[in-house]
Amino acid sequence: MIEDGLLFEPLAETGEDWNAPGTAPSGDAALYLELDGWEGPLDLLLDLARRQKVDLKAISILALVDQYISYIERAEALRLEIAADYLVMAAWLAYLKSALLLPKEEQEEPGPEELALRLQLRLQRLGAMREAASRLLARDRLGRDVFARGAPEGLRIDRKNDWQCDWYALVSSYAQLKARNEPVFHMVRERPVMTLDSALDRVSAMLGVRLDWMELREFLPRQGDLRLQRSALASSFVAALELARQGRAEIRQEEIFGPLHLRRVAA
Amino acid sequence: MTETPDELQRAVEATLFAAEEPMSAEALSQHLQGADVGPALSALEAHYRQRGIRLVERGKRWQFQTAPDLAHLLRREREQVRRLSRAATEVLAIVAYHEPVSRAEIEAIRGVQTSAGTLDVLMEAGWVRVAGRREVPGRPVIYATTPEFLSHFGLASRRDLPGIDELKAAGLLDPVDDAYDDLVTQSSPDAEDATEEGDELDAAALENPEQSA
Amino acid sequence: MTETPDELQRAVEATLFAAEEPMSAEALSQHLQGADVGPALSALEAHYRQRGIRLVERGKRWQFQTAPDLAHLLRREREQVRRLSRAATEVLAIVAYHEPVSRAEIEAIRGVQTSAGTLDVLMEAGWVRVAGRREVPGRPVIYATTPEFLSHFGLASRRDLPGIDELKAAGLLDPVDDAYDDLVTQSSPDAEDATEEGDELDAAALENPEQSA
Repeated sequence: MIEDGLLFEPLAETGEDWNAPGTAPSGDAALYLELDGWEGPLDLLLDLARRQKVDLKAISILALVDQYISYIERAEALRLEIAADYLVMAAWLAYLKSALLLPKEEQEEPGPEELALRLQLRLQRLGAMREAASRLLARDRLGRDVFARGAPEGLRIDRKNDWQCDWYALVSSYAQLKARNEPVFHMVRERPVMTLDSALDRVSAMLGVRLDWMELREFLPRQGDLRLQRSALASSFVAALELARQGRAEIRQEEIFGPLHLRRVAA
Repeated sequence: MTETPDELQRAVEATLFAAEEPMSAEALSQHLQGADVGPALSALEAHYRQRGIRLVERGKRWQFQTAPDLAHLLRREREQVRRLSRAATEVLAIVAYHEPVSRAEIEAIRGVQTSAGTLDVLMEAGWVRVAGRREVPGRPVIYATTPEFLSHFGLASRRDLPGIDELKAAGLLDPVDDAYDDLVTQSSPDAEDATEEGDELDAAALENPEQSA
Repeated sequence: MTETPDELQRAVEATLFAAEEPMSAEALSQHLQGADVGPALSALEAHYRQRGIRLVERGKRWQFQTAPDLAHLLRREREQVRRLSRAATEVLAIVAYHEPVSRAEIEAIRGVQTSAGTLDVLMEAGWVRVAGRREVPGRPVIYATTPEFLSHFGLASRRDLPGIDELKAAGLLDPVDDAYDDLVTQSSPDAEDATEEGDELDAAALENPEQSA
């Protein structure tokens, strides 16, 4: 297949038979317009190859190169922005041709045969897709050759909702609503407390009895509600601070968070 | 009915099928190079008489259409099971406990605006109906529950709805927030008096069904 | 051909006739209360084979359409079919025969950049869709054809693409690199045999061309 595929002999009769797609040769001025008509250099190459009127497998790469380069050279009015790709391809093909003509031992990797074969494979693939596209377009197409119903009634699906809710959801929702919307009363429970006044009385009375240091806790009631004891602690502490401020007592603490001691200031 | 349609029948059949509007015999004939389409139309009409589609003539114009006994196929209802949203459930509960009730009253009880769609859903479900208008300025529409509501929820009457005390006893008031509920529970005896005094007799009775029973 | 259609056939016939879009057997069945529509579809397909309209399956979806041999009678004055540029036609063919395929792969075959507009045109026509991304570096978007593509071009499935078996067998849907490697590693006469040996294998591979590549 490789040997079949690369006929290095240029085919004599292919020289003048490959003008632009579907146009008669009408002078070089037409050529630049024709480049617009190609879908890129590969497309042009494929078209030139087709004009060899042989199977793509049996294409002459050398002849193709000559045809391509000659075509590009004749397209004098090339618009550069369109032509750049074509010129790159032309340069590459010129390189390929010279490599193919060189003695084999002087060649680098990849060898020109490989490059030529790859080019041929690409052309085959593009050719296959071009062929497939035209066969696809020639099918019986809906809206051109075959037609759907012109005025279908249409199927309508009316969605109906089957709403679900159960007794529990209903009732608990009402309960939550009630709970949420009850007016909120802030009530402070009546709690056993020792007022600051009574703490002041109590602490100053006890200071009067004792002369040396006493721990604050010794001023507190020993029994009763825990909440009352806590209240008494707080009140007695504030009472002690008040007595110290008035100069009637001294406060001492050995360490942070240590026990708090106080004693009467001798008047 | 045995037939292989002839070419003219096939042509008429395809032309009428693809046509965007009914076609008269004349128009058909013109479309088909002046062919005499009468026999073809008759044959097709007969052929389709047993089928799911018919070839019919309406005002001298021919068209295919669905067989009348299958018209229901063109319109299908699809039931979709959907759970009522929380908002809709609340509104339903308010209507049930306080009916008849206006939208403004529902909003006052819920403490939030209620979209019209919510009441629509409840009416679509068949559980709530418009029960007239309240004879106050603006004559607002008032809503009430339906017999379907009672049967859906398995209630003989609205008096079967549990009262607020029963809800409490069942612990239905608890789950929101314990600390918050503690406060509510402690304050509720007073609160109920306060909120109920202005209510309609009906609603008040519902709150304590055991008293009214 | 003698037949009186049974009720299910009539229902399937009426439904597909009225439908605005092709319907899958599943959608039909769902529309007809879960009926097994397979036998009815086969019977209808056979019944209509001789007529001016056909029942055809396109990409697993069923539709009625006019018989192709009547095209000359039905062509309208206005062209309903979008005219595709040559580039768009080629890209469409490449997507159809190679799907799923990335833009880079399309460009490798065509040897030119594909303007974004070309794929847009095909997607707008509803024939090509984005079919995800290929899990390779860069995660390129890959494209595939749609059921509408099959419908439009009268293909029951992608296996009906003209010449796809031959192209597959000849290795013409494989990338150049693979084809080259095949040619180089195998002696050339065997290479052709090797690619032709398993038609079924190839057809299966078509479903997932990236696996076969």
